[in-house]
Amino acid sequence: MLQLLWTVPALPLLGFALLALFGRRLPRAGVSVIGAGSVGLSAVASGLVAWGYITQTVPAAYSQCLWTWMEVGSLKVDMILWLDPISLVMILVATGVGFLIHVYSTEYMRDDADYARFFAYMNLFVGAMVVLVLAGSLPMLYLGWEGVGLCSYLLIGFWYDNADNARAAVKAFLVTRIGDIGMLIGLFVLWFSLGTLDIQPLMERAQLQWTPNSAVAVAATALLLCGALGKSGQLPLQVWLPDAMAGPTPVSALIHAATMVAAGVYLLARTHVLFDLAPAVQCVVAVIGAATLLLAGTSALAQRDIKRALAYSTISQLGYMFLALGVGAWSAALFHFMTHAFFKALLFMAAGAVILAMHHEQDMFNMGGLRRRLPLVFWTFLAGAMSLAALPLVTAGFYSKDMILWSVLSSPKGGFLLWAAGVVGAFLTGLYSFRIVFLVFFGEEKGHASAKPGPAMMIPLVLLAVLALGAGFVEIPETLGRVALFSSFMGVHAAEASAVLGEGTQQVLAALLALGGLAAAVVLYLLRPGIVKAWVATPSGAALQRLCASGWGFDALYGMLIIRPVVALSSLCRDDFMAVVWRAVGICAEGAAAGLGRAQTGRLRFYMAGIALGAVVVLALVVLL
Amino acid sequence: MTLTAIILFPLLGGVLAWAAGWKSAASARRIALIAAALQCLLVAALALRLRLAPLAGTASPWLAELRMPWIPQIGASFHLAADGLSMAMLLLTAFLGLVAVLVSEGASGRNGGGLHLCLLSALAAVSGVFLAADLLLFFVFFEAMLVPVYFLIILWGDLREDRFAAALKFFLFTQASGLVMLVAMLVLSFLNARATGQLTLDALELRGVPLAGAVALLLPLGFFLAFAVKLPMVPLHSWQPVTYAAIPASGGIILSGVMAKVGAYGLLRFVLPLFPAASSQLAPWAMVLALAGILYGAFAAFAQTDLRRFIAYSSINHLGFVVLGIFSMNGLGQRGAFALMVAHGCSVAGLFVLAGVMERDGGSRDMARLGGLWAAAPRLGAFALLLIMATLGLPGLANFVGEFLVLLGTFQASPRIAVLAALSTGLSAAYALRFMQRIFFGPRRGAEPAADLSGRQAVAALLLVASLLLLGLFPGTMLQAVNGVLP
Amino acid sequence: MMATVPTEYGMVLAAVLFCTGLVGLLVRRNVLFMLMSTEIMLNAAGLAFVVAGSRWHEPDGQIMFMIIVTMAGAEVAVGLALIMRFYHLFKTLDTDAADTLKG
Amino acid sequence: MNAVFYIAAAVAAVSTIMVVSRSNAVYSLLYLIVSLLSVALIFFVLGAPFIAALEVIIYAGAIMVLFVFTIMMLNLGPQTAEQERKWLSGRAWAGPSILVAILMAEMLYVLWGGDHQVEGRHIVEPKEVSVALYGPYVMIVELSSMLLLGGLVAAYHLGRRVHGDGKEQQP
Repeated sequence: MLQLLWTVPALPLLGFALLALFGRRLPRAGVSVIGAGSVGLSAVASGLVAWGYITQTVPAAYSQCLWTWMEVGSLKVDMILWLDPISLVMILVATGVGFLIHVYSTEYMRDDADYARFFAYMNLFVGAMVVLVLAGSLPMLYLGWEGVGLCSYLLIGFWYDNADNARAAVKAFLVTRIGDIGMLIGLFVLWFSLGTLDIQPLMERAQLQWTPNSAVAVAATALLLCGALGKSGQLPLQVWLPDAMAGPTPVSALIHAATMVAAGVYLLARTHVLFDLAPAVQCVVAVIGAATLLLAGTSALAQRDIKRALAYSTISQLGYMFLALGVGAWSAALFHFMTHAFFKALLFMAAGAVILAMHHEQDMFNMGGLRRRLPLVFWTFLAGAMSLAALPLVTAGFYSKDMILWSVLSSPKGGFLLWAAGVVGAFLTGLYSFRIVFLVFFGEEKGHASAKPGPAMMIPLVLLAVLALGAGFVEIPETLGRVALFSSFMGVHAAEASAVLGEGTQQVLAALLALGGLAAAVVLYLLRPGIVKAWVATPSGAALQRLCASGWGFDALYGMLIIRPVVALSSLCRDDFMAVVWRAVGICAEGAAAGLGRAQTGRLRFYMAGIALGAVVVLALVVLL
Repeated sequence: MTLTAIILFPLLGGVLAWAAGWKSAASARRIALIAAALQCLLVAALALRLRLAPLAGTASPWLAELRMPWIPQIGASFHLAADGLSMAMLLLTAFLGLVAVLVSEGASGRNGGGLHLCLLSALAAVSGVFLAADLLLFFVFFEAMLVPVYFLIILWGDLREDRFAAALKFFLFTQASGLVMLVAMLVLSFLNARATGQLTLDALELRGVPLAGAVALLLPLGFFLAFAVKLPMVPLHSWQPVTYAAIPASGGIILSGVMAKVGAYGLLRFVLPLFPAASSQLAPWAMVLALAGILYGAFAAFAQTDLRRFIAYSSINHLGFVVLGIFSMNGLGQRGAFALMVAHGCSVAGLFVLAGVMERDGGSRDMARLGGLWAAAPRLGAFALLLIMATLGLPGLANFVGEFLVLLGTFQASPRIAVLAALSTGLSAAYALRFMQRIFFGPRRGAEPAADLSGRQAVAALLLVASLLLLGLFPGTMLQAVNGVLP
Repeated sequence: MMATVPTEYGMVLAAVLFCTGLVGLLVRRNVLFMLMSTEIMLNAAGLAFVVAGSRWHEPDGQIMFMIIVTMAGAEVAVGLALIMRFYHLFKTLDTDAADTLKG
Repeated sequence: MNAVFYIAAAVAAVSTIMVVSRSNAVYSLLYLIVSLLSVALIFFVLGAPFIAALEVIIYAGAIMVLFVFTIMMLNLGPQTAEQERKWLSGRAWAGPSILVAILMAEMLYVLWGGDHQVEGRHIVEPKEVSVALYGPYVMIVELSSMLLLGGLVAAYHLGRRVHGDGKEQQP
């Protein structure tokens, strides 16, 4: 079974190749079959691989070397696939959720003129993501890494005739590219420090050769972190993610749930050994995660566009994952990634169903009362929102978020302040998730919702709703009757923990705050909507609302600090100021020509005189020397 | 004998095409196409044969060579020789020659036979450059490259540009720097004769001539100047944008794809082996210059609105990486530079194919007047997208292999420069995406060309795409080709 | 019947003739006179050759003179034809009238 | 015979000066013939009789006749002579005279740089000349014939009359 590993990335890539070459000549049904089918087959293949992995007699990581990519001297970069619990979970989620999104897209994109192109990009996206997570060497990981960046660029700008979409796409690519450059430099540091770029030998050598918090360890991990920050939309590179909503909704689901943004989390989890050797950087990771989750949580509260609100919620949830990674609880981060993939895909796809029904209306304030028109969409969206808000006991989000919060509190690398930020974030999460629910599905009907979504859209929604609620039961904390399927699969064993609060206490506190968020949402957006309206009408409220809505003004800041100088410099170079030197040479030559040209009088006698003078001079030289 | 054939064959094809051009442009094109394709096969066959059976058991670094007396009075011989590096460059030359003939504007009414004669004789001259193992012979081919390009510009160039000024600028820059190189060659040969009593211009025998004082720096600088102009390196680049703007697209493929690489090839073939000590002394300065070129090209490319000038400045940006790799003075960087030469040859040729398609039937190349072209020409759009991704160094495409190795090698030599160069790839992403956005995305503006890739152009595009992908994913053969040549 | 003047005197005469011709060439504006001055100078050069040949008892000087005469013949033929053309074109023989080469 | 040389030299110098200073072309031409004849005499006393004959026949004869023809064809009237006189002002003479005087001085300086010796001269026979001419110098003879041919063709071509419409016609 494990030998099938290469088909997991190969199938979506094959689908991409077929669609790219022949997509325009295929009928829509054919495109759907190839597009969704290739990812479906890939999901099946990952399932088989997972089965093969679990039923191994001796559990061991499995690697499959495809070919040697680059070989120069001692540098040998292989195209090598590496399967271990981390990558197994990642490919299962990427292909599984990816498949559901593809199925959903067959209906969502039904009327689009560029149907084949859309599926080609989507297949490439999944393929690149699978390459990324299965990569056994960092350059190959970088290949997938940039591949998903490319696909996000293509898909965000899918409706290219609107210049804003294209601009958002470029922004996404460039912002993540900045992080990627850091990561690339990180690869160089690793290569010169450890002499290899294959991930497993890298870990082993690092443990042998690096001393904790040594300069090279800090530099290498900090540079890797740059890449992760860019891809996962963390501070200070989070600005691209809200704008990435310009793409079709299934794309948002794919980017936010199964593929792109998970890459950063995956990278940090994959290289957690290195980060363990650089506690200073880990601390930075945790602080960034905490700051991001608060900032994005507040921003999410001020959005009008349903997709932007969900986008900020993604940033916020990724903040949780980074918080977990920062305290070394990478399995908790992966667990939250998994549950988040389910409920966020669900939320986006349900939001897509709403948007489609509302004729591409995305402003939540123009929606309302849709729970009667679209009951099934409402119930599934509610399931997703509950999981996002981590309502206790019944949702998957609760278990994963609880695992993070408890590790933050109990880990020696964590601490009360980080935990407090996480808990405040939990309150905010409850508030903004149910704000969306209430604005969209409750209240009076404002727009005119049309046809209900068909089975191709609804079946993935229902499946994901089940997962969003039930996937958490693979890992249940001790206080609620210990189940540790996930962490034991990851090979992590709970360490002795000591904290200011007991585990049970902190669970109750976190749950209460999440419920508090829900309650606040009920009050503010369902029962007394006037309070918010009145507050926003005050000057300070309006200013704060504007600040939050703009994502704390990072766009303007970067526009001033980075974009403007670059544009100014480039307009300076536009007319090639260095060529002036050569132009000056030309001008000198022309001047000399003009001066000597005066001697060209056209008068024969003048020329004769010149000859005579020349004779005089030459003879004088002969005579005198 | 095969080596001579490689040089003479395209010339013969060119003359035949020219002769046929008096009857009909179409037959001239056909003959030229056949000649270019056969040239490809010829070079490929030779490469295969050399790979299978290199010269048996000699100390010679050449895989194949041909030596005949030429001008014994000054020690010049007609010495052609091929090693892995030159075979790779020959393959690139023949391949891009085929692409150039595939997309040549032969049917546009201005004597198509002559155009093909120029294209193919340029190919012959470049092939000679890559094969010459004698300095004077190298110089002759080096200068011979100018002539066809000059005529390509003034006779078949873009009528909207000042073709004569462009051709003159191109000629003056390359000619003047070439003469400096000639002087350096002769001085080197003279010094060698004084030291050993043997008059020779052979590139191998001149290695290790004892040099001292100012000459030890001036001679390599003389060579360096000629190659830096050819590449071109900032600040010797000012001929390039005007030339790229004026030259017909097919000529541009040869000029940018292959001739610019002659500069880098010359650095690798002559400057480094002939002057090892001076090279390592000059390397830091050359790297700084290269970095300046990288940044300058990136910024300037970002601000261009003219398609051709964009290509020119992005080339300056990329060739900066090549120089950076060469002067990192280690195997990683130099191999990366070599890979990048090949990759950039393919990608820039693609950009010229793109430019040729856009300008066909008088289409505009002013990016400010273009937009939304994807809807009209999706195949062209996909082709451009791939080229743009290659330009910005997407892994999986050929340029990444080169850039990665160059940066790795540079990091070994000077981490600071490597970091700055790596940061500039962000800029190259910015200008590349801006290019894509301006031409293919956004609303339509009405200045777009009417048609998508035609049959021949599509074939050329497919060839380039395939080569970029293959070299990007399986660069092994390419990197092994230079194993004996570079450290 | 031979003169025994020093070679230098012959040379001086050649120089005097040459310089007179040169003055004429520089002073005159009429192209006809300029052509005549040219003839004087050629003749002076021939004289110098013959004097030198006589000094060294060699026939070469005389051969040179014959070359010069040949050349002068050709030159005058072409020159006079040009003068005719010139006159038709400009209706004058003033060389200063023909300054279209002025830079 | 030395006296003959000096007298002929004086005549040559004076008549040459007259050539360049006359305003009437025909007068100048006559003085030029005088100058050529006196140079021919000098050739004769210097022991080059063949050359002296050539000088008279070709130079003073053939070439000067060409000049005469030209002057006749141009049909220059008295107003031309008047024009010439105007051009020959003192100022026009000043610059060239100074320049040439310097040149003359330099030439004399060079001439007197060597040793002064009067040697016996002897005649270089036409036979010697002919032997040399058709021996080592045969190439030059060929070249001269080419030159003459060229001159012939050029003169023929240039001498054709051009009409107002720019088309050429046989003379």
